[in-house]
Amino acid sequence: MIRVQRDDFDVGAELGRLTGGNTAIGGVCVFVGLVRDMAPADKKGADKVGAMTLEHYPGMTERQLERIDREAHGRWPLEETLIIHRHGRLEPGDRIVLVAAASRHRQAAFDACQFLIDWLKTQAPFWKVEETPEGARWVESRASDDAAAAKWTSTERAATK
Amino acid sequence: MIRVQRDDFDVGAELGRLTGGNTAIGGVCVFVGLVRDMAPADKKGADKVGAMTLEHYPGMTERQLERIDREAHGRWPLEETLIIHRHGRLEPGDRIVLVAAASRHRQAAFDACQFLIDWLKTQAPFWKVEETPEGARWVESRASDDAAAAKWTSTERAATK
Amino acid sequence: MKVLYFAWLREKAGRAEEQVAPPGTVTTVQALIDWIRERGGGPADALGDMAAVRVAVNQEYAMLDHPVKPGDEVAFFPPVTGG
Amino acid sequence: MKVLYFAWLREKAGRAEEQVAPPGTVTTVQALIDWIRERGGGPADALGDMAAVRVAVNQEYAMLDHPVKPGDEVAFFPPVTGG
Repeated sequence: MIRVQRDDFDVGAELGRLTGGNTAIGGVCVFVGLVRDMAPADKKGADKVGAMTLEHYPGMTERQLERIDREAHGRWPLEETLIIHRHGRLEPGDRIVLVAAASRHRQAAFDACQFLIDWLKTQAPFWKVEETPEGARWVESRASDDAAAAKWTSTERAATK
Repeated sequence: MIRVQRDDFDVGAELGRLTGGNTAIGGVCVFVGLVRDMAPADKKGADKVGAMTLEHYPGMTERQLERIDREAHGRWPLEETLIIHRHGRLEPGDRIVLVAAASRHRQAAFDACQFLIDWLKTQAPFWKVEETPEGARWVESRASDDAAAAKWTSTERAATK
Repeated sequence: MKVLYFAWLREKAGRAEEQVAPPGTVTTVQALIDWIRERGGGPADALGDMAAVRVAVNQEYAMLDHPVKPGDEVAFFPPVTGG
Repeated sequence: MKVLYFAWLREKAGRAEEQVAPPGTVTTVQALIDWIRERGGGPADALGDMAAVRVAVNQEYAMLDHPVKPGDEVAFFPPVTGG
């Protein structure tokens, strides 16, 4: 299941709903992404430096998340999955994203969860703009995220060569 | 932090406490193990087949969990970790264990979380006895768990050879 | 044809979206980009360096040789930074 | 010396723990096991096949050649199945 929303979410309640009543589940792996404080360590107090706003592409976001979710179910024996991604203005410490994969087997839950966040990071159309002392700054994509996502396609690449 | 307890735990509240106030955290990876229903699929209703009891070795349990926790902090740049393990009688769907690792970096959170559960599974002195229609049955350890834990020692082995 | 701009491309383009009616010879993403560049203004600036731009046609990622036609929704945006 | 048994070893031994005072020649885990076996009864049955038994001395995993002395806590149990 996927959800794109402004509001915060309750991790415990979401997981309870996800796994409740399905006693075939042996484990659930969850990743929760938080807004990290990018402000210099010497800046403290109520400055609220480090807040950010997440813009997204309504319609395409849901479409890409659904696609990633389907792909995970095709690759691993999963009982349940959940992707929640927030948009709008967020402050340091706020939850941004939750991905969860529940399976009979621990390893499938871990692998699928990591796949979901790795792919979401490079495929889902979200953009972060940070509030800095020098003004708004669009966050640049990271090569490490591309590399993390690419590891999931290396087997297919090898297979088609 | 580690905890061994009979009582259930609230995943959302635990994670909130774990990451609250530390805005250096970029993500937290969590694994929650649940009691899987081992009863045949044709058995339904109030039979409560599949319940189990977790026995442990008080004192050694805490000592081994502390050791695993320290080891994770030595291997990865972690901001916070949490291990909660229940004992006593549990029914299908009940939470057994929670391991969580919070870090600036997603990959460290995932790797440490998987390390924690892999090692816990082979090092923490817990034993499951299942209630089956044929009576109590001690769960046997699985070779796959040993293999999962062994992968974390392979680099040291190679280094010392 | 509907064209969308996101993140800093939106700021550079000076608009979030626009309805465009390029000539019938514009049948690919690349041809659409060339047409927008010739037209000039903010959108031309936004698409100045395609190395940093991703394209979606009808909400699916697309390459520069992907076909476009009247009624399509074409979006330009930087590499994504969600999660 | 305190000896503990867990899980099915506890059931087979017929006890969860016992205080034992083996002779001074019992200075290793292996020697303690041999002494328990000679003594007979449930604990001897529990330690019949050490292939399925793990040992801890003072709450740390130990090998069969690990030293034991009066006052130590020695535990015997099957491979763990928690998590």
